[in-house]
Amino acid sequence: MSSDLSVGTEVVPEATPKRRLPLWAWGAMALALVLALSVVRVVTGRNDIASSGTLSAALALAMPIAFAGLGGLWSERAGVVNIGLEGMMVLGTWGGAFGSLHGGPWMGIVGAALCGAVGGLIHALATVTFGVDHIVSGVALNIVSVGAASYLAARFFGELEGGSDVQSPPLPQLPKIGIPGAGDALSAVETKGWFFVSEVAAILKALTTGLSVLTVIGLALFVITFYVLWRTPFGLRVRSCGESPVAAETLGVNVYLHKYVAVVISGALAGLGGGFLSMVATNIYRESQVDGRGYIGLAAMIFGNWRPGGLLAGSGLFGFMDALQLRGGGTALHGLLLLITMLLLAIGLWQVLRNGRMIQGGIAVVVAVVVFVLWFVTDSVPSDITPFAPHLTTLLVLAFASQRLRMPKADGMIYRRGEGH
Amino acid sequence: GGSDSTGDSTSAEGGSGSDVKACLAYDVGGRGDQSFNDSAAKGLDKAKDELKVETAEVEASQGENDAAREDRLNQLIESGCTDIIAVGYIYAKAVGGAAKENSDIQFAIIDDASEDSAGENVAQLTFAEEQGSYLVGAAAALKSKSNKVGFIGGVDVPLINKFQAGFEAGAKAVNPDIEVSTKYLAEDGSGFADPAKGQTAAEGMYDNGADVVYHAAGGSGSGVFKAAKAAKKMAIGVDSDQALTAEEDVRDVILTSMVKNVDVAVFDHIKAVTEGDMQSGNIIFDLKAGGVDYSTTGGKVDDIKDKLDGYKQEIVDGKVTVPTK
Amino acid sequence: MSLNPRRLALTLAAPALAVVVAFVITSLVLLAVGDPVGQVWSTLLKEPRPRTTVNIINSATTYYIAAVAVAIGFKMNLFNIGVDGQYRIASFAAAIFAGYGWLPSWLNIIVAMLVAMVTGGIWAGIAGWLKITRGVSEVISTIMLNTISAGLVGWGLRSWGQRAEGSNARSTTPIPESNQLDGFALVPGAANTVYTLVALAVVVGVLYWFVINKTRFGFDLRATGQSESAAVASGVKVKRMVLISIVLSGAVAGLVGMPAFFGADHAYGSSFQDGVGFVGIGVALLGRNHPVGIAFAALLWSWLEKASDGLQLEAQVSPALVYIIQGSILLAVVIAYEVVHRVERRMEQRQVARDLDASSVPEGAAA
Amino acid sequence: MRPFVIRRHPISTTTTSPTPSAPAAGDVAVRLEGITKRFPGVVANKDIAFSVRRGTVHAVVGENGAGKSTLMKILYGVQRPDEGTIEVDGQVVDLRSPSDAIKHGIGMVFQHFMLADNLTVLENVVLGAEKLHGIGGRARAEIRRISDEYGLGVDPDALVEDLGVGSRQRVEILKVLYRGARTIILDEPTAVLVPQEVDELFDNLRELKNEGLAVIFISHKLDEVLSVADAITVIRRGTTVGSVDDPSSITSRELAEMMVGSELPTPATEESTVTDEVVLSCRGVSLAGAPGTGRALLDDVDLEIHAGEVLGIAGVEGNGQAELVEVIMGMREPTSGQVHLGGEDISDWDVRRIREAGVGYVPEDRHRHGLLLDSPLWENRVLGHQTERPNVRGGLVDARAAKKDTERIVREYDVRTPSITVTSGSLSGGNQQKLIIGREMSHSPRVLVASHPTRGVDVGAQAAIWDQIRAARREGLAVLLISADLEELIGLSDTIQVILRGRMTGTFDPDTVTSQELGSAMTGAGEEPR
Ligand SMILES: Nc1ncnc2c1ncn2[C@@H]1O[C@H](COP(=O)(O)OP(=O)(O)OP(=O)(O)O)[C@@H](O)[C@H]1O
Ligand SMILES: Nc1ncnc2c1ncn2[C@@H]1O[C@H](COP(=O)(O)OP(=O)(O)OP(=O)(O)O)[C@@H](O)[C@H]1O
Ligand SMILES: [Mg+2]
Ligand SMILES: [Mg+2]
Repeated sequence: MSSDLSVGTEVVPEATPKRRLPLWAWGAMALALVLALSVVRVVTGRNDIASSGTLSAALALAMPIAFAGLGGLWSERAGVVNIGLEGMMVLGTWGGAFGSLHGGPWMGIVGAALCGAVGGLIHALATVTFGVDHIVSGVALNIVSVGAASYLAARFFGELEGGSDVQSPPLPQLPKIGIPGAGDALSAVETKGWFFVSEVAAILKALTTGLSVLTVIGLALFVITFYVLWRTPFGLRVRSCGESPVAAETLGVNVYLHKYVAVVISGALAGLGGGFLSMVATNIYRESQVDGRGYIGLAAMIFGNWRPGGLLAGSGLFGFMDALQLRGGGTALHGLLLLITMLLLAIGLWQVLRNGRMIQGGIAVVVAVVVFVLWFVTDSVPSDITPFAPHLTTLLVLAFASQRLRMPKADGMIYRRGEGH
Repeated sequence: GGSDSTGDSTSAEGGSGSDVKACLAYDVGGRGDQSFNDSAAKGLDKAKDELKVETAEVEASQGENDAAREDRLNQLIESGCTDIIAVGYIYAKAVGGAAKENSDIQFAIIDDASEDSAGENVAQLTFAEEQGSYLVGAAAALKSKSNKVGFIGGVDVPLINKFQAGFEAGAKAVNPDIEVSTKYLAEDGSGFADPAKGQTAAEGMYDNGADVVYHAAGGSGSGVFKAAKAAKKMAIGVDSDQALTAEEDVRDVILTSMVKNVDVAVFDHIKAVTEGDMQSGNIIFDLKAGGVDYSTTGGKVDDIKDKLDGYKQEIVDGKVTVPTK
Repeated sequence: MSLNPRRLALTLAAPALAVVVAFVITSLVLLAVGDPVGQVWSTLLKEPRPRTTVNIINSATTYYIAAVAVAIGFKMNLFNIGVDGQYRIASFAAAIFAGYGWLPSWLNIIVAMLVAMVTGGIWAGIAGWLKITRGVSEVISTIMLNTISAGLVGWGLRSWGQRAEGSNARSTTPIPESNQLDGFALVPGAANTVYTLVALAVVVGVLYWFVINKTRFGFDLRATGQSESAAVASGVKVKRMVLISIVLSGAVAGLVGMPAFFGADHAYGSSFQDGVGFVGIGVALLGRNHPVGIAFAALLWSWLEKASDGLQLEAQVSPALVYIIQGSILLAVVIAYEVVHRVERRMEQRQVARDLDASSVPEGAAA
Repeated sequence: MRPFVIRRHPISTTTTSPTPSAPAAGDVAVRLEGITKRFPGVVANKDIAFSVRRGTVHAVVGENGAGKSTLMKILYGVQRPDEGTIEVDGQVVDLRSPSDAIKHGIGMVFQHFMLADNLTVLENVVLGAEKLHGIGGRARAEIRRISDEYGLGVDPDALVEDLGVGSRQRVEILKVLYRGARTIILDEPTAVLVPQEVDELFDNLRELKNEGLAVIFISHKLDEVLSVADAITVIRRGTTVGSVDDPSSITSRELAEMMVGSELPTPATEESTVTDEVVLSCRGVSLAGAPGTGRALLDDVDLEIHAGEVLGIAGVEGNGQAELVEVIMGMREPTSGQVHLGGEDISDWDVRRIREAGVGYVPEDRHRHGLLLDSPLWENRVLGHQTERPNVRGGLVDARAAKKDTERIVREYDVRTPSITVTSGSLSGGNQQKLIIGREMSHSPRVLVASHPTRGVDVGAQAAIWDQIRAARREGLAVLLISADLEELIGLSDTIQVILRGRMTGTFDPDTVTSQELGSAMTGAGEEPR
């Protein structure tokens, strides 16, 4: 967010300029994570930590956040900070419900996207055409959207059988898909409790069975987003608007148009996130169902360093934490302390051995030891902190990672055509 | 505030009827929540039909304070209401305040019996949720094969704690070794409005071996039923007979419901008022009074009905006192 | 000097324009969905009853303080979305403290308010500290802190709260009788009273105006908000300013719950009003961060809100319509201000050029 | 008029129906007629006319603020002229946007680079021209081809962020070539380059010229202009004052006089007022660059300024001047070394304390560092002196006294404004600058740090500012003057030091030094003037 003060956010360049990690590095990290989860399971004996049930729930809880984050990605890559995601999601919940009720589940998807896009259009109008501060516009939009959805729900669902002012009747369901037969075979492996192998089976099972089509669409949209933004001329132009709109303008790029398109797409994606909540996560629209997920989506996007892969990881982390605390409560989260110990230890050793940073590495190792002791002397995380564990995690992760992040350079800046040369 | 508007109410229904105008003030959500508020609305509708009273309804908006609630009650008085029923303990202070200022108006509040709402002209309608929960707890334990059952509450507040306490006591009464896992969904009202959370929590319980889960989580409960359906296990409904009100495709997983007959309480109250009684003080709707009960729709508890009725009798007779915390 | 009446006219033009736009949008919405337009407006625009008037003033008091808290941040480009969490945790802390009643009446009240300010300030300070040391955007951190504060307060209520006999809700120990403020009977014919601590809002407003506009600190704050780079060059330590102003904002946010706490609730419990922080953002934007503007905005907001019961009873329209009106006023206002600001700037540049052309020899000719 | 001015407003005779598709060298590529452009309060261009031939490097010279950039932006379609016509290859064209200009074969390299740092070279180059060769392998090959053909040595997959200024410049040129531009505008391309890079650039330009392109080259640096240009147009105060067709017939001194005109109040050196008292000194000041770059921004800088002395710092932009100022003003702490004010070590003082101790500051970028554009003049008068009388009393801002004093500044420093309540953003640049100088002088500073005090300021205001600095110097002020304008440096300074790559590389006496000598010292080209 460049429109706000830049203190503390100066990029401290790395001693050795590190660029994007190669693909295999990501793969190795994912493998290491699975391995660590297996260790945690074996040591703690808590099978639910990475069971297919937990992972499925994590995926379902992550999707709305991922949609919102993807929306944020589009908008911020084009240089428009979008804190209005929350409002666009709210519009999407209503749109999804309205569409499903009147045209079937597929119309629900269209309705959610359309309603979100309307929110995006308003945000674009305010920020791009009128040059309103992006955060101000987003906050205002959130207030309007909550009101509009609430009013429209009262007006259109209040009279329906099974509906009320704050809730729609049950919505027709989107189909679920999966690879036939895979579920049983993988369950068989998972229940064996084999080190590592069972974890892999659990992951595969979560990814191949009982997926809502909207989940599949969402995952596909990640691939599509990556392709469009990083591999097509249009995407290049969108990104250039977020990096340096003035430069783009001097090359004949219609900056306003690209910003508009990106912000409207952003709205549509956030709307789909809302639609996911009303149509898939449950099958009714309920007031205040979004409950801050738009903001979490924004945080996930920042966590993901304004890139689709990182954003997916961020949403996944949040979904995972939420699934764990909802399903297993404090005892499940307790097992995570061990995981955190291992991660911190790994980071600490890496810092000391590879980068020679004694202090940072040392701190990480010390914290790891503290967490380990905590894990050892307690046997549950107090239920009082479980409900906000995901938020606390987000905050901590951002606190640790923020300075390594790099947002689009002109993100949040107000751009006027013909000014700024 | 003026309250003399009997002239209006008779002209409205064009019939004989009574000169009582009965009005409901809901918490956020209002009519149509398929739970608590709906149950109250049902009582009002019945009164309208059978007692021919005139009615009105208003609902609260998100995040308001006691003054706003009290103002709402006063607006109702101004629009001619003579019997005002506040649905939910959230109205306690508002009812207390409004009742003091309008001694000629009958008030009632559901789920609160505290000093805050007490008054000469206030009926405090409360329920022995722990007793009903005790019965469904017993049902759960009787039906459980895994000896694991679960309880999901919307928010960790004393009212919902009563459900949990009764449920646990009932289950333990049947099987002292039974394992009862408990989860509260959120810190704020969202715990009653987020079926996705209910579903995830219930899935966790089923995956960990529970085979019956009881929810006291309002609108989030529909997620619990979905989870039960997917896991091919059972769930217990709350407030109304959810085997009748839940979505059709999940009704078959509902073992029973802890019915809390808010409609009965509302109707009875209005009836008493139309008959000229001013009600005041705490009126407890317990098992004995038919205020709470377990439901039998679906026939899933037919085989254990005798046992359940036995427990019921013990409570009614006072042989068993169900804990509330 | 001829510029000033014009500037005033332009300043007033924006909100007026916004209200008109909101009126039109709302009417269109009503027409589109087939709700009775005439009846809605006549219900909304009816003069409020004395009791409601008192409630409007009381709510506006709360909103005013919240909006000032937000505005302190806005003045230097900080977005304190966390007022909600700050006042929640601060009200809880103050309620616990005041509940003990250790001090004599008035002293107890004042110290409880200090406790609220300190708690709110510290809670906001976390976001400030994360911003200046770790570069975490305060927008995200305050949002996360909102949820975390709800969790902590819920836990606090379970640990220290109590349940009155027969009640189904938990709350802190009510404050002693001597601490309960009865309020002023400002509105004739109303049985209820205006919060005594409406005076607090006035004090907060005056102090806000004074500090921002009259003090060196306020000058530094505004300078930082207008141009961070110019402020740095002028000797402002921006990091310190960020921390101080966000703590100040949090301290004021801590006071949000006080009028209702001492005037009506007397304890912190589940019926305590939440969401005021978000209203505060809207009100601050609407009032353009100006102490007087915010006062009008708070009254407008609260008046619309109180009109919603009437909508249900008299026009059978969902009370949520009010959110649409509030929202469209807000969006229209932020856009209108931007447009007006730009027009103003352009007009001024022209004016300066014209004045100089008329008055002087061409620049540079003297040399 | 001087004899070497060959023609005023040259009228080309070679407009014999050039085929637009294949214009030959020597044909007129671009002709501008009667171009006028007004901004609020300024006429940036007034009835400008000149033409550029193919196969030539055509230089446009003029002082800061003469209107060069504005003119080029008009030619590139970024801004639209209020009056006048543009012809490209003999056809009158209407350029509404850069795309139109690109379509007509015009490309521009801006004074301030127009590159997206976080994108690769390839992405920066193909942006907006994706239709030509796509954005993948073909584009990469094409970039390599162009790069090799003109010897630009650009790696298409490098991230722009990692490139030095010289490479960035070549990327900018590549962008233009990639689009097949036949007319290339370079707006002050050398301002940020070191000498080798300048030489390389000139080699590139000659290459382009030989290919039959028309190059418009803007610079203040006259010796550079003379070495590379085939024709020169001089702009003064927004209008063309003359053209030179044969640069070898003119010296840079003569060209400079033409640029500034006869009105130029030569900043004649007055008799010295330098005293023995050292007011400001830097001892061994170093400032490390970003880790990994391996280059210090400031390297062991020593300097001393006495009361009554103006110390001029000459150097090509980007050689550490800005950092030196930031260290002295306390915005950055030196990695090693000390800054002394009077007898005190101020290296670790903060900005406010330094300002309070009597250091006035005229920042390089008045919009970003000197003013609050949306605040009235009197608040801008307070800025930077928030702790001093008459602005404040105790912890409170004394608006009345500040306003009164602003009135005085407006009067004494001849700030042209209708009132002190208008926003500073509505004043013209020169008047903004006079306000800043007035403000800084009002607190009787012991030291004035002035960065480019007359940049973008018109001639009249420039003279006024010079007078103010001289007057203050007479009263014992020590001035650190940083300027790109060598005349200004020579005219005002008592001593001149040259800064090159963060190091002080030479000290000159302004009474004897010539611009040429300074120029070569600044570029590290050795003692031998060209
Ligand atoms: N967008 C604008 N709005 C108002 N005035 C402008 C604008 N752009 C340029 N000017 C003014 O027009 C005049 C010419 O500016 P221009 O940038 O063309 O000068 P220049 O010759 O390029 O100077 P330099 O050598 O400093 O780059 C200056 O007085 C400048 O202040
Ligand atoms: N935001 C603004 N508000 C008011 N006036 C502005 C603003 N931006 C530019 N101007 C006007 O434009 C003029 C010149 O701007 P510009 O940045 O082109 O300066 P310049 O003197 O050309 O500098 P440079 O030599 O760096 O090109 C200013 O003097 C001012 O009158
Ligand atoms: Mg220029
Ligand atoms: Mg310029």
